Amino acid sequence: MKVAYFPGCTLKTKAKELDRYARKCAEILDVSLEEVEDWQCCGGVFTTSRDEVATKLSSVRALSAAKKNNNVLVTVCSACHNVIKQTNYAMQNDAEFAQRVNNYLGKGEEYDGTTEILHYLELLRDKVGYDNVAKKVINSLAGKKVAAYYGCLLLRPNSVMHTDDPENPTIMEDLIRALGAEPVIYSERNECCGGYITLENPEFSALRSHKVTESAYNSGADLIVTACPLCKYNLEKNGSPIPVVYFTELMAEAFGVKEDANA
Amino acid sequence: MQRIGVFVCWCGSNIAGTVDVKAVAEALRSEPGVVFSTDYQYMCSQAGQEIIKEAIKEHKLTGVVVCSCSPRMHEATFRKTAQAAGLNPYMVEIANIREQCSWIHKDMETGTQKAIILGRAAVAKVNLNAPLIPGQTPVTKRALVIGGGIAGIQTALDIAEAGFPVDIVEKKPTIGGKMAQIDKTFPTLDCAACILTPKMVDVAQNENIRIFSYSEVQEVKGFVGNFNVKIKKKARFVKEDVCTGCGICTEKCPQKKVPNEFNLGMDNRRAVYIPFAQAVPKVATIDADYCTMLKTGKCGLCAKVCTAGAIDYTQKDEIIEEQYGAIVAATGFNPISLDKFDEYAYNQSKDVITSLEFERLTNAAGPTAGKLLRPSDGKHPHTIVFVQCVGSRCAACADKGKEYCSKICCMYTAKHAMLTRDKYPDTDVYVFYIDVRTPGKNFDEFYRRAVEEYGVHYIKGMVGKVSPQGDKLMVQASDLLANKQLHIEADLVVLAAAIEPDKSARSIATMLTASMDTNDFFTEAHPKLRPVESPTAGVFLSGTCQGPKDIPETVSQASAAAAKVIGLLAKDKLTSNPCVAHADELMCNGCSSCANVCPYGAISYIDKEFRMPNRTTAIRRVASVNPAVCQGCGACTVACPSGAMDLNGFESAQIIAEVDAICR
Amino acid sequence: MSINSEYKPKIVAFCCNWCSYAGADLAGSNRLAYPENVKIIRVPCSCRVNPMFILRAFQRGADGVILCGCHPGDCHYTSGNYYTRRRMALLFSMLEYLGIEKERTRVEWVSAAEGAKFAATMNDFTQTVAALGENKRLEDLRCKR
Amino acid sequence: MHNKNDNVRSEIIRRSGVNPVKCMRCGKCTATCPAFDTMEYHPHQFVYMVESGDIEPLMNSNSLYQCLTCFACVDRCPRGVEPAKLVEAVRLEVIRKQGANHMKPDSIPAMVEEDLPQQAIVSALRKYHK
Repeated sequence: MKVAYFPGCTLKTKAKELDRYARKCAEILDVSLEEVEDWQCCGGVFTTSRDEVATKLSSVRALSAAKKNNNVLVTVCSACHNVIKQTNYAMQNDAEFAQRVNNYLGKGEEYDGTTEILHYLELLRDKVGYDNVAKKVINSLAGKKVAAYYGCLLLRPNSVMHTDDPENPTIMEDLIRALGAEPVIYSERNECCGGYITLENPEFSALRSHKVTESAYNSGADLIVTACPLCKYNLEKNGSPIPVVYFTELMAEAFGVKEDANA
Repeated sequence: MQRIGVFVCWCGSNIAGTVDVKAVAEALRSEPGVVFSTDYQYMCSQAGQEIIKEAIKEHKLTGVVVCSCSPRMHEATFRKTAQAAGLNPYMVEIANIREQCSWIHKDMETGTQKAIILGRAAVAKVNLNAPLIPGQTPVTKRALVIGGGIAGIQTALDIAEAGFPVDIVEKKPTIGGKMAQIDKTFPTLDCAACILTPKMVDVAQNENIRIFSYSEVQEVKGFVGNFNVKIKKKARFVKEDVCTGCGICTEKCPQKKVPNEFNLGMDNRRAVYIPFAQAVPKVATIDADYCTMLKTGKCGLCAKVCTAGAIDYTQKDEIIEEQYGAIVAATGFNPISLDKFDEYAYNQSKDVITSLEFERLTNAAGPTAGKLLRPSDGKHPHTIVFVQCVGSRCAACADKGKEYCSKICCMYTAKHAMLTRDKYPDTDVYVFYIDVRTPGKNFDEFYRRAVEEYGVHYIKGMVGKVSPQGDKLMVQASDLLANKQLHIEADLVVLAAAIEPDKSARSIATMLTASMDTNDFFTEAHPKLRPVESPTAGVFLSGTCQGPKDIPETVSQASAAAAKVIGLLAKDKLTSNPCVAHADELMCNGCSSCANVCPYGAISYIDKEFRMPNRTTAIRRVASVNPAVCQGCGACTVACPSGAMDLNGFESAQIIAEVDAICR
Repeated sequence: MSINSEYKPKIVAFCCNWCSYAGADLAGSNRLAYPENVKIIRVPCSCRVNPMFILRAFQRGADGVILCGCHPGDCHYTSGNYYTRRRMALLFSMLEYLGIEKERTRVEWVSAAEGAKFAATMNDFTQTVAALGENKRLEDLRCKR
Repeated sequence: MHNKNDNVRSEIIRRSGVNPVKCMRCGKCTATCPAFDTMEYHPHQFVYMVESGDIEPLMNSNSLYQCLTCFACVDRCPRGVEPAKLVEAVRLEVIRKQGANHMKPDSIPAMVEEDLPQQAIVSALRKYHK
């Protein structure tokens, strides 16, 4: 299976493990991730205003580029996924906005909103299948209690994202189960870590992150997995009592391709 | 050619004030077909009616035009007058020269001119009128009530009391419905079972009532007065007439792990069960999904212990066919599923419950014998949070909740909060509300008592998230009046889930050709003036299947529906409105266009033999309108591509004649 | 009839018996005036109105035809006004194609309680039609007396 | 309600695509907001104040920069009002004015720690800077 792949800027610098293991695991699962040429930063957050056009062009270009690869665009960073998916939704549902965007793109490059945008987790669930993921497990993670941390961007707004039930998601838990580990359900898994507010109000984001890690820890988790570099940063920086890793790292470990040394 | 009489009414000065009635009478005298024309002060008076009667006889009138007030006012009066003089009542037409003319125009010249034109149109129409004779159909003097909750029970009792036989079809093994699950009723706080179960016994003992429990309506054919219904009596593997309801089988059955639906799955029952002690009929039922004997052929313990010999593992579903004159839908409601509202953690914690579950937890016959204990650990909760409007008034989420107000939640939540504080004064009770809606007799007083006398904390705001943490539930909520976000450590959270019509209602509505709204509530024939009738003749509505209702309202509506049924069954023959559609068989090509638009299913097709040239015959499929079912809307007349369909009293030719008369 | 300041268009209004006719009655009992050139024809339901009737009216010299029924969802016969809405959408677009100004035809929902709306609608419709002048295109001059 | 803010109000409503009249004042947005404690005006107040045209206090409030854009209020609102989009629309009204950027690129290096992901800086700039 060939799909277009949008890594995003953080994955090229601070979140290399998220990217590297995503690629390695995809190889094992016979998915070929074709990196979009000349991709640009998604912008980090989606501006909900209908009159913000320029900031959404990079996402539209990435969506458009996926045409070469079965019209499927895969992201692995939650933030990129959120931005690109919301942009795609706006292109499909707001004709005025779509018109303005296409005016920027120039003749012949118009984008019609038909690309399917999938998060790596959705790719695993809906295209590869968790049964097939389970078949590739070499080192079963049996006995490990893993807390999935969704944060906000992967799930909300649900009317656009449709990733999973935003109040009781299972997409990461099902992956954890497929890898042989035991998922831990805790109430803060879909609440915000503080996000970019860490830049100007670190105390506040520390408060939010504490709530999350405490909730996971108290529910008996050994480990937190996430799909978002900023979530990982916030949780770790604010003293998570348990390790926080990317879900791709957990997969790599189960597939036996995780490198021991710290990358 | 008709012989038409024109009668122009002055209506005192109401008409004569702005219309020169004499000029109108004079002008209409020269219209085609008119042989007599006159005017009088009050045509509707005794003397006025005499004038009409005498003119009919003296001038051998075949048609009458009365220029007077709206036909909605006195059409029936003048039809009776004509009938008394031996004229077919449908030969009368009214020209509305009061509401449509004299009352809205000030100028005599203008008014008179318009009145003449309106009269002219009526004369043109009468020229094409034909005598109509209302059809008559016999009435089967038996009623069917679908649903055996308090609505169905009350309707059946009232109909039976009037002397007519009634059958109740209930899909569960017992009648009683939701009210049987409720602990106490607001605002009087009498015990629901104490007022319901005697009624259930009355039903069982009433000679006019038959109960088909564990049964479903499978097919409905026919029309008002003459419904033919197939009822499926599901196999309960117990002979109903032999079982004594002693309950030994339900104690001995080894299959103990069946979720007890009567207690909403909060405890277990056996595979053979009687839903509750006061069940009617008090007969055991074997749950085929769990019975070891039925699944594997090994066990048979219940048959061994049954001294009456009532167990029959070979029982099959049975189809009963019966005739009814009237059908009452009383299919009731259910709380909605809360799967999509997991911000309240209903699926994540046993201690987040619905209000109906709360009823069972406080009911002496419930899983905790009436002690308020947490489902998770059986401990007494000290802080309880009630959340109102869970899924009600939810416009953003058609797939999640309901746009309407469920109406009963404010009151039962006040009841729950009050009873909790009454029985367990050491418990803190919070109620989060958007609005408290208490229109009803003694309702607001009741709610205020909960606040003022029982110390329930009512907070204007909503709960945003419930987080299970250890054995506590962290409730994050808003207090809008204080402009605060609250964090309450609760032991139990009770959700006032929206209510929705029972899922079976839609298929029943389809069978009855009764219409439903977008929420699957049955629609009334008229929302104000005919609230217990469905638009389909002979089908009546009782209880929450028509919209959210509390018990007193349900019972009133149930009795009202019964009164309508009694009124129908008391007739020996039904006289139908003769202004119905009819098909010209020679023109009809059997295309089904008419049947497709008919909202009542009044049109069927028959094969008819037609004489063809050279003494041959041919059989063609042609439309046939059942005049007892047709309501005379005329949708079919326009849909018919060949112009074969027409409507009595509003024939195309008549309307065209009116158009021509107006445009002349 | 020539177009002058006294020009009064001929208007035929079809009203359903249950809502709009009752609405017209209410306009009358509240003495809410509307032009005398509006003449009402009572039909059981707006869905009884055959497009043929409307063509007939234009052929016979009507200048405007308005069709009033119960509000969507309130039809006495459950769904009649939905049929009306669809049928008239088709008819009106055909009339427009034939060169009949679309302002000459109208469908309005008037409930039994909306006497004021009935009068206002008729006033507005008459004004609109009057501004268009006489209907010449569909009138069959052979029908003229 | 006709006051001098009518233009701003209609611009905010147009830009956000939010119709504040749909609000039934249940307060679920405020109940759900993780940034409640740091805010002067809370989500339900944003909705009400935009509805009534009382927008100036919002524009002068630091609450504009406390919203995490976590969309919890958007998802949980029973009426589909989407308060987060209103917050953003009001914020844009402020930072689109010349020199009114809430965060200046020059001030960023001081805030940045070594392992802070780019994502945080990009997002913050996108939200606070024009």
